[in-house]
Amino acid sequence: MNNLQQKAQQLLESGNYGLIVGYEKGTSGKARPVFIRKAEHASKLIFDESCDQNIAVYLYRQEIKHDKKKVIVANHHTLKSIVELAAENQVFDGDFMVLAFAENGDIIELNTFKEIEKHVATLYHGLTEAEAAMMKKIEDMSLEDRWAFWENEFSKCIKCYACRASCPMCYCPTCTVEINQPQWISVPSHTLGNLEWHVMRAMHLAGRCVTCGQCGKACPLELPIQLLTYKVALDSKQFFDSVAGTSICADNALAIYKPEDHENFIR
Amino acid sequence: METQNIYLPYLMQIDKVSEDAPFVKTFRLKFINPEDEANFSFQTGQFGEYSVAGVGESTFCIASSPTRKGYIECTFRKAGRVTTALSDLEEGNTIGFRGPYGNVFPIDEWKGKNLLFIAGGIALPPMRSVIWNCLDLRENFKDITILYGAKSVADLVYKHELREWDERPDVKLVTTVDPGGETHDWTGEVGFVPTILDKMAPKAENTIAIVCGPPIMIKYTFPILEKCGFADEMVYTTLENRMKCGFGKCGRCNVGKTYVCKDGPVFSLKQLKQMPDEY
Amino acid sequence: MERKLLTKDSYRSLITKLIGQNYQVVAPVKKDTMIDFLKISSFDEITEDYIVTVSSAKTVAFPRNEKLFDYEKQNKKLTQQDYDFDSIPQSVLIGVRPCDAFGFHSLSSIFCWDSIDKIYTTRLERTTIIGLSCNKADDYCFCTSAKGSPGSTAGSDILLTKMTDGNYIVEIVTEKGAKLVADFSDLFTADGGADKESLLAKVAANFSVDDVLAKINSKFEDEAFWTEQAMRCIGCGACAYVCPTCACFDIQDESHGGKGHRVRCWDSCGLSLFTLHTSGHNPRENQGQRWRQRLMHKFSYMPDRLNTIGCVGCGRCSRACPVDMNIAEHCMSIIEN
Amino acid sequence: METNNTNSFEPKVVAFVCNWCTYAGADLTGTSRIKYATNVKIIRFPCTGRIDFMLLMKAFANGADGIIISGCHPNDCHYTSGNFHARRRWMIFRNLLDFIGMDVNRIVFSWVSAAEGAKWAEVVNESVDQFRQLGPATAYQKLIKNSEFQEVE
Repeated sequence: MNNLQQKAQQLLESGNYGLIVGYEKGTSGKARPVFIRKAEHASKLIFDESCDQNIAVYLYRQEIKHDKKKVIVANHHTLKSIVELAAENQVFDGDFMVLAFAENGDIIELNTFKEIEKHVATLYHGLTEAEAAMMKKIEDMSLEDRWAFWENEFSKCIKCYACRASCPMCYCPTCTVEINQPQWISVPSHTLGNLEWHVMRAMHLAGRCVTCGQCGKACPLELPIQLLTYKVALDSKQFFDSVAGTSICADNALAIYKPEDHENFIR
Repeated sequence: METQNIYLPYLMQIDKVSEDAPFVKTFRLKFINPEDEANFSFQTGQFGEYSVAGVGESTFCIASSPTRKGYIECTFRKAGRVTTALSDLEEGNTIGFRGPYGNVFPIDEWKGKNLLFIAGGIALPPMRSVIWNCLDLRENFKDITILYGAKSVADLVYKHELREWDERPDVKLVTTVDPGGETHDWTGEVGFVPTILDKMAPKAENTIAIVCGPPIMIKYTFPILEKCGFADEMVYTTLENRMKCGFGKCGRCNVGKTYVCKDGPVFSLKQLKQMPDEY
Repeated sequence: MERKLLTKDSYRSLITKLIGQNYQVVAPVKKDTMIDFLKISSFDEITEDYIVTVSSAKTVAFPRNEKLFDYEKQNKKLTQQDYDFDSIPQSVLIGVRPCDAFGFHSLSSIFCWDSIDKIYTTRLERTTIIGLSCNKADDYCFCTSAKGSPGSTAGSDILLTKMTDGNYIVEIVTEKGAKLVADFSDLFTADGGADKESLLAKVAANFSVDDVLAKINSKFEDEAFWTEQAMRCIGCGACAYVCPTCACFDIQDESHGGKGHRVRCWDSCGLSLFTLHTSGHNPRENQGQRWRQRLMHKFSYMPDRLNTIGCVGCGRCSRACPVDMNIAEHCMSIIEN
Repeated sequence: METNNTNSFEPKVVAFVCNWCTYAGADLTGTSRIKYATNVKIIRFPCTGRIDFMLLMKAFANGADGIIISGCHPNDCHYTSGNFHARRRWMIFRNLLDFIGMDVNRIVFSWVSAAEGAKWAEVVNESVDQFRQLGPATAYQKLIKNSEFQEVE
């Protein structure tokens, strides 16, 4: 039994905690979310590079939202999302404990939002090299090529909403796509409606996206839709020096303003 | 129109619009194509898909009786996208109608029996079809009693027909409104439908009860019928669930393995009790 | 079953000729990062480097958006333009895995349940399905647990099995298949008697779907069981959209000005608004109930009402699932619990 | 106007304006008898803060070739801060559209006060010229046409 499993076992045996949300080994070497309620199942827990899924999405799930004896095993994406969810009052201080990991693999217990915020400050915020390269590749294209690129990508979207469902920040009980008076976005999945859907999704994540890339990872058709939310996240940083998932204050880029905000396109 | 396309609606002209209660309207619809009218027939209890081009389709029952030929009627409350669009229409507009779908009230089996209709609120329309059907074949049945309740006096639908039934010597009509919903000149009962039913203490012998109303009314009405001695197979109701197709394909309306669109919408209490609690 | 042989060169000629004769040829194509069924205009676009495609072959008969008819509004008048059945092309669908091919059987049983959906049936009638046996499988495959096999002929009009020399064993399954072979008889040669079985992928049968069928009805009321099963499920529609047998759909109007069309498009029982009434009441209001509907539909309702299983064991839903809801595992847990 | 190939093309333009400044400004343009291009359909909003980006998407989806958005100058918002919020949103939105390959020159943003009737005429005329130069929004129109029906590609 490794540290994490031992820790989980202790927590469950202590009776102070009743549920551990973490990762287990899934099909074909993939990791997947798991819900451990019994100490004897603690050995299912894993934590390695394969555990890159953002599982903050489960924290406000109807079935466990009000369970105050829960623990979440958090990778750095999940940690940032928790901070952002805290800023938006979707999760509440003291409702859960976080098990995070130090560089050397040591388990860190984080009990309050302040502690989480402090820990998150030590993490790297920004895109990975590979992600940055993908962004650059698209930004370097001509306008026409960019349009052609996205037109091709959007034409493949089947509107399964896996991107929305897997995003911790997409917690609205009724999404704009589900509003039908008026019907903002077409229900059938044609390119035009798909484009509108993905633009809308990105816009609604402006200043809130923690660049975990979970939307792109979730897409069964592997559309690089995470780049859209990365774009709004990078712009929020560049224009407003706002990085989502760093502060538990509700001050995301589009929720506040400064009179001195500077642009160069308004006549 | 000859078509193999089961999704293609009949074109219907709105012949008459009547406002029955706040936000509730009844349309009388006539077939635009005489061939469609000639080929069309339905039985009481069935439903259809009504559509406004550019907006979509919505499911509700046919509220008129099959004994009244030449038109169909539907009653709806302005609630969602389609019913809002429908209620914006006026006489002379064209809408689409697909149907009839679903099963029927077994009125042939009810010959020689007393009938007790119990309806609440906007659930009178599905019942109205069968009430008129039975009244048009009045000699087939013994006593006919109608208990109808709504939130307030204004919410009672088909007010002129209620008056008509009230005046008929061969129908016993009891109307009731929820406490607080009465007006100063209200002469009917005041109280919830199950309470009034309890007070009426209907005789179960040789009687069929047809119940239709909001879930909460249904929930409290069944035990009272049971108390009065109604057997499960003597009690009928009609269910509704969200539907898109109307013929067992779109996958929405099933309650367990029972498809409301194909096996229903009419169910006896006996059938209902065998269905899982998923409606 | 009649067997023939098709050399790899003849296979190329066959496809090239079909395209030349204006058949719509749909085949697995590598596009960007994925392999999916697409219309091809040359043989070289085809790939055979897949276990299964991402989306299922159902799109040929049940596309994700299907225009049902057109309408035009002018003042109070409404006119409708019926579906143009002549517009459905003669198609040849190639590279279909046996699981996918069998999926059409389940799909047809839904679309032909009393009311015949002529749009679907015409599309399928005008499609000749050339299956391709599986020579490899992965951890997600479980066809052998769901009454299928990597070399099953059921559902295909012709089944090809690739031999080690690159040529194909041809099994002629239906009259439609026989007609296609007859139309191009010069390309097919006599069967060499190769052992098909040895060429097929090995898929272990970890459970029997009959056990799921026998057990699942008794689990309906066990709410805790379904809640636990669906804890991980995040409620997207990926599983249903890639499934070869999922037929649930939505009907929507699309219009520009006074003109438009009614469209049938895919929908999923996993989405929370699927059964929501206008009143706000939702018969399946939590994910456990929705997940139960998905499994019950496949393993109880369809067997009971339509005499067919709603799962062919292709494993697509599990591959597409962002949270690895592996349907085979869930089936096994139904049997075990 | 001066280019040959777009000579006959007149862009369809939608202007989303706020009630308190630009709409009043446009009114002044009219009462001052200043002439300006007739391509514009003006849609009045309570505030620029209310002009959701989805409305712009819908304008394009319904065949607009260009869009003008205009409201109160910074610090002049009737509701104090609506235009400040709007400005942030536009900064993000404009870059996002550029990222997906839409020509952001099809959207003109401006501040026009109730006293700037002449400026409104200038903004409209110059925008219409700009949209005329850009030609019809063909890329988007192709999508509109394709939304008719999609089969196996």
